[in-house]
Amino acid sequence: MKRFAPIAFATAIALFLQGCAGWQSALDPKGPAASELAWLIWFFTGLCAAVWVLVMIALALPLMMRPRERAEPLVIDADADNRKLRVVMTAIGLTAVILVGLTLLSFFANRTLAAIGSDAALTIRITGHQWWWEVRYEDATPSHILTTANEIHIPAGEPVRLLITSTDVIHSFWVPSLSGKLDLIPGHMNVLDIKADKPGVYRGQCAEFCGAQHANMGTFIIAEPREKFDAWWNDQLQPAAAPMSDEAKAGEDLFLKRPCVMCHKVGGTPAGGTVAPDLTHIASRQTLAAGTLTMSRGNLAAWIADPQGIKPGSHMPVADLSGDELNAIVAYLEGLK
Amino acid sequence: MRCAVAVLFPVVLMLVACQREERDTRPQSALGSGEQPTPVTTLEPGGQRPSPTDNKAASFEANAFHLSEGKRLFGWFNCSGCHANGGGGMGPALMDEKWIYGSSMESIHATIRDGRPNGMPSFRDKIPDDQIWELAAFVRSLSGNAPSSAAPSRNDDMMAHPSENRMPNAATLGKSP
Amino acid sequence: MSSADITSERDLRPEREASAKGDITPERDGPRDTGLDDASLHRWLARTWRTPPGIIGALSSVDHKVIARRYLITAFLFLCLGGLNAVVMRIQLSGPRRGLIGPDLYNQLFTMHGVTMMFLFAVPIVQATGIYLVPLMVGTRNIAFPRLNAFSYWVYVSGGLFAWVSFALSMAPDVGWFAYVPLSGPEYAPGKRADVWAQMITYTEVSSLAVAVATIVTVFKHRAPGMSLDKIPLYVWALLVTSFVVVFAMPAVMVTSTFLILDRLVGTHIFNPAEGGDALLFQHLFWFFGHPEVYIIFLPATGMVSAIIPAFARRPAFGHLGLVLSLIAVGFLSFGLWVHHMFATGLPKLGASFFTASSMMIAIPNGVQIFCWLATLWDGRPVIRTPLLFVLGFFFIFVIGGLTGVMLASVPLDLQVHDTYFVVAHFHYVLIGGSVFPLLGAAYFWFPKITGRMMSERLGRWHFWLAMVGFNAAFFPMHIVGLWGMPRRVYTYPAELGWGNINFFISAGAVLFFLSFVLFAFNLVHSALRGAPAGNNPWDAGTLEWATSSPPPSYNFARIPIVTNVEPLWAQREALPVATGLRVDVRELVVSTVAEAHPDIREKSATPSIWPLLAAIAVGGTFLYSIFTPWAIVWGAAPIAITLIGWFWPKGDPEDEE
Amino acid sequence: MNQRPAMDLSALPTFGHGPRSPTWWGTLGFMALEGTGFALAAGAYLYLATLWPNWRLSAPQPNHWPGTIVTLLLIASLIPNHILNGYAKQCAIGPVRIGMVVMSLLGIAPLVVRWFEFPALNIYWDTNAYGSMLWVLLGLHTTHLITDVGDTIVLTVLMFTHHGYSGRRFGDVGDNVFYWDFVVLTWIPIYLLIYWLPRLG
Repeated sequence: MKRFAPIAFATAIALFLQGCAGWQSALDPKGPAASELAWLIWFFTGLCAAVWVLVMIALALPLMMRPRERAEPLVIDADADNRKLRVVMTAIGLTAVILVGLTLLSFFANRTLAAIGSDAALTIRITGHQWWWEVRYEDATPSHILTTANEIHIPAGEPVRLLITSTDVIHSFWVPSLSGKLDLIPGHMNVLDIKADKPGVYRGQCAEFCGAQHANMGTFIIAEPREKFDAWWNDQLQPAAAPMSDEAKAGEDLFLKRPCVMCHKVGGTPAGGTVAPDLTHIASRQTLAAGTLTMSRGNLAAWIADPQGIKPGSHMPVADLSGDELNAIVAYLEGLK
Repeated sequence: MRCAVAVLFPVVLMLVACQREERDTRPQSALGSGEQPTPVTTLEPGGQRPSPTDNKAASFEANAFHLSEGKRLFGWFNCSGCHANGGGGMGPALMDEKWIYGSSMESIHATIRDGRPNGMPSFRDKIPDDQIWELAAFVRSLSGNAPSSAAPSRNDDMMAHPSENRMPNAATLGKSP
Repeated sequence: MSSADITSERDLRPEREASAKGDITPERDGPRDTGLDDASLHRWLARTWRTPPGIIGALSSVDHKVIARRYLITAFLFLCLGGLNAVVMRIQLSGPRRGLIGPDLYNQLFTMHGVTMMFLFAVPIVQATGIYLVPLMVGTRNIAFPRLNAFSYWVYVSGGLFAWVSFALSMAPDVGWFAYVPLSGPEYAPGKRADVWAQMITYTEVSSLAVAVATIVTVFKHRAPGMSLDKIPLYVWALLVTSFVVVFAMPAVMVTSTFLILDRLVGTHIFNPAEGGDALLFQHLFWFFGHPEVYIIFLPATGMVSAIIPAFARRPAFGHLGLVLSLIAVGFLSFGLWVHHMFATGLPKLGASFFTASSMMIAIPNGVQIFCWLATLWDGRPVIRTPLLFVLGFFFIFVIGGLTGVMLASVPLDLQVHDTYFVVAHFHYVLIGGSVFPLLGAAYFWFPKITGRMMSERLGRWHFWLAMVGFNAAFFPMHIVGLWGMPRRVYTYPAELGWGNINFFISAGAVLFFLSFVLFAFNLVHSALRGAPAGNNPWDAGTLEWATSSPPPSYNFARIPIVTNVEPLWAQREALPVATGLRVDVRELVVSTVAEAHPDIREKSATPSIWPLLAAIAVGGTFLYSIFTPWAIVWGAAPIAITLIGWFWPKGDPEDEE
Repeated sequence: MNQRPAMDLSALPTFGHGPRSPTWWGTLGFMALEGTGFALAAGAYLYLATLWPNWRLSAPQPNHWPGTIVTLLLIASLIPNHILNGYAKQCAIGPVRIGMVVMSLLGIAPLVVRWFEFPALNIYWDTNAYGSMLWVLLGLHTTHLITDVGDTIVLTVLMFTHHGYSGRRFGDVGDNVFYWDFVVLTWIPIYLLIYWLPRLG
């Protein structure tokens, strides 16, 4: 054990250093909530490591220092036991003090977290589906309510209020570098306030087991400067771009004639399905299939041709399309900026 | 004798279970298209023709996963818009034992795929074939035709009717006690 | 032995005894052990207490040692199966986007891993150890309600088979061992997979509950004369507290799984928010069981540690009373923490803070135990043998698990690590460190008692170091990958998140850890066949199980010992005081008073019977059938009633009649 | 190990009544776990009732009369139950036989009335969660009622055979009395929950 401890520590530290640059890491905070939590994690870890080392020393000493084994088990030195009793009582007292301290610490951290979103101007409703995120920007004017999927744009440096719920099973919304997680529960509405300090792309993913494709239920929070966010928001409110090329025009026709139209919505066309992600501006997103594939012509074609190979069990069926039909639909979708 | 039962029982159980619990999400072309000439009537001169079945229909009908997928699609594709949860509205009721165009899987599949006069649209290109089979299997389960060990249970919604696995058996449906 | 020998012995004790009650016929009397010499005493008792020969005889056995052995072997097999599940999962996760297995199989694998380890390995094996050791440690001849004990084994083994046959049929539950609704509910879990979970859980918990009741009554009423509450061995205390936790926690999971199958099968709306139910109710009920479950697995292990440390530190445990009180405190507090599994569900903040405080508080009694053990080890140099090595490994690992548990108790911190690999690491440190390592130590410690042979010390040390390295290599990096954002229960992960290398390392450690168990299995088999003979008390330990031969005879003790010290064998080095006056021609044992253990009644213990097996078959068939139709309960009632009547109806044995 | 006889147990009785007997403690253990089951089911009901402000979910009130009759029958049965217990302690076979017959009949009577309780709930188990919980609570208690009445009847038959006249059997009668008390006492809170709590809302 003694031999092993240093190895474990060296490995641990090496691995830590390697991974701190993570993209979806609680140790790489990019917002006030995650910073508070990262500090809390490091503080707890340090304290716990110290306690652990002390216990290990207390364990190792008798193994190394005591000269001989006891002969008669029932002959006990009462004075020694009394001294030990004092040590044990002190240790228990210290434990209690540490625990009370940690309880208070986590209580105050909780209050700090609760204060983050008190003046949020933007409210976004996030609805979990098997296995994608519906994102709706609330607005008092009905025509300004904006619906998109999987990628959440927010203005950097401003607190944003997320109202989260689910229509099927329980999911959990978690973007580690911005905030802790919160569950999406059918029949309940939870509130999560987030704030990104700086512009950037922060990955998150579903953290509550939700069925076959729980592993591929990613999301992105894209924090942008206010003016860029406003521009994005205005773009997204527009109906879908009209197809530019002949191929894309054919693709639109096919989109409306083939299975796509049964589930998906493209604003400004008769396609109005609400049970699958809104595709009005799909080409403006960075990823496909809830963070599973990066957005590219090839990936779009692959996803449409064989969704069950990429996300087995997902609700996107294999549509029986010819190569030309597939190309046309991809061309059409690519134009939906 | 007892040995034979002891050996056979798990085997039978295994075969039944495998079929019921499999979850194939890619098209099952190995089973054939399942397409059959679908007559509007079963009346034929010279006695009744055996009803056409093949593996495809059977593999969908007895499979719990496909039935539940059919149930989901029934809601997603707004079949209730006309058939109102199976009770009937603008379109005919699906929960009784009356079938205008035949009660077999193949007939229901053909109805959804090709449409029928008086309002049932054709979904030929709009729904992939396997999903049509799933819908057909679910529609049959609405009147208690699916094995109750595979039929879907209630949804997490307001209750519209008893769940499909608690439907009275098709044979007794519609006959007053 | 011929029957003529027996009749000749009968004449030795013609003493007759008038019953205390005037109203009832005097007891038919038989020979007593009072004046018998050792050889004839052994012949009498061996004939009275033996398990009948033949297959039917073996299936009828009610000997707690026979049943415990079966339990232990079965649980070990389930451990291997669950471990294989884990290895397959780890191979799938050893690299990003690996295509070895798809989500459908993976979800069944991790569900079966959890269900197997929790319900078919951990709880049964700690209870089985108790079934073997508690009657020996309290100095009695059999467990209370021996037939109930046999019944619970059959229930357990058939429940385990039920789950694993379902798995072979691709019908295993795929909704996680916690099976949250709505995912496991009627709408989102088609087929019978979730029903298999629900009924298998309910069914195997029947067995745990039965064993718990039998253990409680054994400790309360069957203790050897003189073993007052303050002289009960710590291991027995641990099992007693555990059994109480089982009695009050397990009904919660039975209620949960019954509600679930009612929702699925007959369309109730208990968890349906659209009709007045609630999905979170499931989580409250489940974790009201689920958190105490951890302590059900952990507390017996602390008992094992409390038994092993004194034997090798060569002194009674330091702070005996403190250890007992902290066991009881942990048992109570374990019911007040369940909400810390639900911090991410968005419960009101103030309520959550209360559960932070209560979760922190349970660290205090656990700390008391750790400090008392350390203080015990601080007297002289401990004797380092394999059992103690595993206990030292327990300290190394479990303290880490306990400390990360303190981290998880903090609401805000939990929000970052909940449902990530950090939690996976935490509870494997707690459960493997806190329970499996002591169990392995216990295996080396009590193997000589069970088989009469020592386990190989050399292989034992290899096993220990392989397990230590494998375990820490597999689970320590999980803390880190969890903080890097890797959630639990994912069948794959994208390459660009940079989790590939560390997961490969984890998988390698997991394989190593699995191999350590292969070595252990080899050591078990090898030592059982070839090990050095052990003698009665190879470790010179102080509790009563070491007073009898190894392996113990069917009747445990030729004469019931009298207890004067918490370590009776250390206090009475020359000769153990014993009680006499029990009949040897029937299965008589001593019933004593609850607090002082004054001998009170000479009661007859039940004889072997095939009916518990038949009852288990009837109950099992009913449960199996009930995943298809609720009418199973009605049709199953008749065979259950018949087998139970067969079980309890007197057969004319003297044991039944008096 | 050497042994030194130090105590003679031959004068001890061979059976005991009440807390002296292990069976009594076993019965108590099963009562504890079943009681926990009742408490959790009741807790689940109260949880849902407090969660939804419009609890009873516009269902009609249950008709309490069959339930009230069952309650009165059960409470009344406690008197002969404890008289029987006294005879069992005295090992008086004649009165015990009569008492067991009486208790069997007093067990069957509430079971018959119980049959009419289910329709008197005025709701089905699959109508909504309120109906589900009512059926669950009533079903849970009915299961206990049926098993205990079955147990009582079997024991009654046993007491009339030649096996009946033994100390162990009288102990069994005592435990049966004990368990019947449990079945009666658990019914009272469930009765209040099913029939009187909805009247408050």
